[in-house]
Amino acid sequence: MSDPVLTLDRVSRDYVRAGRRLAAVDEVDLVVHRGKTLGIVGESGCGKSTLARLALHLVPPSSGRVLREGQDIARLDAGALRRLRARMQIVFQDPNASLNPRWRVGAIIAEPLRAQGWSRQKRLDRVSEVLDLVGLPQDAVDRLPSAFSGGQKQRIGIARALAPEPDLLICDEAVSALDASIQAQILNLLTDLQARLGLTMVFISHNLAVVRHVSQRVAVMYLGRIVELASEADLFDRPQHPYTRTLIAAVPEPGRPLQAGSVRGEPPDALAPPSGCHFHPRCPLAQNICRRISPPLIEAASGHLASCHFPGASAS
Amino acid sequence: MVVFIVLVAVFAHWLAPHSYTRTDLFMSWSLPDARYLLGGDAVGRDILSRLLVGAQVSLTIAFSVLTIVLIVGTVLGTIAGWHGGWADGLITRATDLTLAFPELIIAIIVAAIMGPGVPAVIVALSLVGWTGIARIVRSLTLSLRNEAFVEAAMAAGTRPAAIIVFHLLPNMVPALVVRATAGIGFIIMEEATLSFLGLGVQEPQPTWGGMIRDGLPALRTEPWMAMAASAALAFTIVGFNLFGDGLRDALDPRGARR
Amino acid sequence: MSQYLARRIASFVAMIAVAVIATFIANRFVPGDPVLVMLGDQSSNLDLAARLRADYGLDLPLHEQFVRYVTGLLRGDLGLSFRFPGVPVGEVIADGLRISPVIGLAALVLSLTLGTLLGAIAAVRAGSLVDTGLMFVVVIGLSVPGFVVATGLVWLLSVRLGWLPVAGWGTPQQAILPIIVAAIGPIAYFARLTRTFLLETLGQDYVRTARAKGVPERGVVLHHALRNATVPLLTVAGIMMGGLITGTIVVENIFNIQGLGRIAVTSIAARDYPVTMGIVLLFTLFYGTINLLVDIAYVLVDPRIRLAVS
Amino acid sequence: MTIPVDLHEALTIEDLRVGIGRGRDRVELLDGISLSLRRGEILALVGESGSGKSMTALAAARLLPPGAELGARRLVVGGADVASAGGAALDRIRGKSFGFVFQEPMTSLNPLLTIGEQIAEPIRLHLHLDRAATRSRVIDLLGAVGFPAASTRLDDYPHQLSGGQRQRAMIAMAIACNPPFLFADEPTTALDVTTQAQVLTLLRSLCRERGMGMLLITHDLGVVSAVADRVAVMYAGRIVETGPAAAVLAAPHHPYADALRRALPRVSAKVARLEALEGQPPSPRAFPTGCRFHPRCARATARCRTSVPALVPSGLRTVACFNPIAETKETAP
Repeated sequence: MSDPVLTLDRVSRDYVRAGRRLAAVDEVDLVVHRGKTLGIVGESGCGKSTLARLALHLVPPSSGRVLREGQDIARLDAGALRRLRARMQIVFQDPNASLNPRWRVGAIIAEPLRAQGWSRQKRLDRVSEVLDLVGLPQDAVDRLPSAFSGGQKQRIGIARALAPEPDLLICDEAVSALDASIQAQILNLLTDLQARLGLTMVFISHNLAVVRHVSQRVAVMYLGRIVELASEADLFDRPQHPYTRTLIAAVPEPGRPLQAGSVRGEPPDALAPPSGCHFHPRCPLAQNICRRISPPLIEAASGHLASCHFPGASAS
Repeated sequence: MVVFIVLVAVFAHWLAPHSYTRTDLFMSWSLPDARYLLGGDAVGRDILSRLLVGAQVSLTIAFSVLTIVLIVGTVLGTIAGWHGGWADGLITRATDLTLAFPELIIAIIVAAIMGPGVPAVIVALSLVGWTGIARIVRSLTLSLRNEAFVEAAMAAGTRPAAIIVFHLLPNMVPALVVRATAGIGFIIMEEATLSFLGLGVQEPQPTWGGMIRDGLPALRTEPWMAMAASAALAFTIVGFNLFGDGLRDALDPRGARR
Repeated sequence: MSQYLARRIASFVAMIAVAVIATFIANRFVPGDPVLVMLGDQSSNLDLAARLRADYGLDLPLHEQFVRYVTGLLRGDLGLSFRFPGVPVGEVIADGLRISPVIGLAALVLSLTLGTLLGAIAAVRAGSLVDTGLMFVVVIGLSVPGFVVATGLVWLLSVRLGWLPVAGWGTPQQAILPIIVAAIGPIAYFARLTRTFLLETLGQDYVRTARAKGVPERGVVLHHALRNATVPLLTVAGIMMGGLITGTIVVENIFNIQGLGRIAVTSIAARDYPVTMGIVLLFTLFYGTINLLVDIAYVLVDPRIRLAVS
Repeated sequence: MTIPVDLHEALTIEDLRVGIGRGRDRVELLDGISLSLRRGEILALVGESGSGKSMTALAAARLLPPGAELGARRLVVGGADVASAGGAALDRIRGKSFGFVFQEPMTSLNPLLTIGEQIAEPIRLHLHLDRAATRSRVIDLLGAVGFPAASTRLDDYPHQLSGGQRQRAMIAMAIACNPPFLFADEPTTALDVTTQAQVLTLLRSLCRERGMGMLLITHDLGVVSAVADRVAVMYAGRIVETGPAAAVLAAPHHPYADALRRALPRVSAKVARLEALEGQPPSPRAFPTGCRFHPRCARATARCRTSVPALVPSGLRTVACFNPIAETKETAP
């Protein structure tokens, strides 16, 4: 469990909406280990995309530290930060929006290399390499993104991310905009690339099945907080937090009856989160203590963290 | 149409059969004939020559104003949209305040302070026009900076200045070109209105607006000058507006339905 | 909502303040000494000069002049005319005050009703011959300045056919052409925007929902699309006032009507700055008030603003 | 013209075709779609983007955008013949004989009208109730779709509601006149997974209680299994397989349906590697000849490239394939 590539140390990010403070990410502690994939799952508005931007220092934290191999990113000077950017890259959700429609594919993929000051010849060589890597034809370089299908555009986005040889790749809903058959192609590509290149990945998605498929460890977020963190098998087969159980039960899947009975209400307004445990108004297990005290994220079973006063308890 | 107008304006002095200032009292309010193809004005100057040179005056003013507002509007709009914070507040408030005044009122104040003339027209129209460009550029900057490809560029380590120049500006060009073409028609129209009211271009420089004003009292007997200048003005503005519409449809398939 | 209105009122006040300062500057920092102009051939009469200077407050320090100007404005006193020494601006423009609002408001009503109607017809029949024809006329109306249209109409209706008087003010016949000319630009502008916004709302998902509920086409257009198109239309209705003011000033000059616009232009020529600036202030006040009313109407129409948490 | 109508029939689509453009620009989006549903039955129409599944629902509801041309041998929705109806007749059918639930509850509700007004609109148009009766019916409807304290939410505007509540309001509007049939076009795609489960459960129980037939458009096989009795799988403007939902999802006969199932990651178990279907769905401008799936199909033969396989009944299923995966005859459940 050593060699952390990325560490989040009590990281928060606030926004001000209509004069009120909104904690998009609320004191999150997280460690991402080398060569592994950490999945982050949660519903819309839970803060998972903000977490991705914090990890890459695209937005600075309001408090707390983001450490890259033990070094606080916020303390790096502009040059060091730019050099670090080469080593941490992101794949976005919407392949249409994340590629500048007026740039040719070659220039798009070479952009991070240009920012690092690579020579023209080295850029061309590297672009050709990564095109092979993601399974795109070499003649793609001279075409515009509009000439490609959604799945191919996502390959271009992956090629751009891989071009500067990063060791950390963050995928923010990277397959959510794709059709089922294309989604499987891209998921396979990502897992293959990880194995070949020894990448460390953070895979963010609202889709539980996709997160389970690619991740070794999984964190569940609810209203800016991590409520459960465990290995993929532990989390999905032995969930400790009632919210995680609710989420898993709500996923419709062929050959599995839908268990909607256990789900109550909708995620509350993030501007006015409930007191204590944010989940208590929807929780079948909620007691008085849940309304008053926010449960810490502690070990509920071996290597299995949950933020619940009654982890593992069942509703019946 | 537009090409024709621009060519006429550029070669106005060369095309004009007579000097636009030469008076010939024998030709006062003369009917169109072989010498003065469109007749003469009150002091016997060749209407055709004055019309042609008037095109040059109008377009010179229009393009000067356009250049000024494009530069000022783009720079301020980009700063407001990208920087945000107090710079945005200041610039947005300035545009709102300018827009809070009717165009002609601004022109009247400027004309009153500077005295009527070409410089006053250019200042007044620039003062009015920069807000439109600044608003568009600001909102384009705001929406573009939230585009995933701009975020991708930031993640790639591209410097902000490079992001603005290589990512934002190229994506603004179509909207700005469309706006600028439509703007020319608008500026010509405003200039003509000011000149018509006597607040714009002054004698002896010919201007369509002024020719229409001078022709108005004689409308009953000698409608040539007012009619010819009206036609030239309408032709030019319609031309630029249709050109702008065409450009918009060509550059933005989404807005093709007008 | 109250926050939204407070912001609007604040910007209205700011606008008036800027107008007051701008007109003060224009009045005081113009080239030439107004007293010398007023004196004319009596320029050697120093007593008269001193008296005029005192009447106009020009002998006071600048900040006192400003205070005097502002307090005067608050009482409705726009100062004294230069061209007619000793005559209050209010008297010079009194006739104009009776005429210009009539032209402006009549043109406003005409452009709102006719503009909406023509735009709605074009949008509902988008792509048809009616639409193409209407939009062609609209482009002409937008492109051709009011005074050009006026020139043509005067030549045709007054000179050639003799139906309407060429100029002047007082009879209903004399009012017809000026009002039409002042309204043409705004009608075209409003028709075009109505068409654009209506087409946009007609393409919205909730219009499809209305159709799926069995709402008849008339109800879809009037109740769902046009009502929703009113929201963006309102925002431009305020801006359109600028065009109406321009139109009013222009027609008064074409038809030689002694309204505010005509007086403003002759005053500029006569370097009568207090009168010019008084009129500028009045137009600004009118324009600002209309825009404030539009902002309030906006709140009434759109619940998303009305019910926004503040 | 009178058409014999089966009282239990909720939807009959026969040989539905939709195309846009003329001459060389002509594009056929739907090619001979036939479907039928009985009252109380839920049929899921599943496929990837561009397969024509939403187009099928819009065409059957006569809500196609201008420019799209529709042709059908028979189009009966909720007992009403919509193929020949036009203008006022169509307005009397929509909202009364069928309701329609759209994908985006935010944009599909009018932002300037309260949800009470919007739900009351079809009642006013079709049932001609007075004010008080309309109001109490709207309150009943809001209660039926699971609005807590319905009478206090009547005057809320859409922007004051959560995503799930908006979709509930949309459903209340669609069922306001108690129609025998409901179209639901991706009704839960814009919702979070926990809200989706609630809305799906609601839709299913409404169909059961009211004997309402429902055509559910979705891209999600999980949603199909959660609510549908039967399923129809679409690919490139054609239906390739129909049958009981559970049976088709468990063992599809058409290679495309099978590939779709295999490409899906599961939340209940982890597989080492997904069996991805290579290539991508064709554009309507360039549909392949013969079976439109043949370029991506592992079982394709020469015949698939040249001739179009018809939908052939096989037990309770129909399959349009020359080389289906299993030929076993099924027995009725």
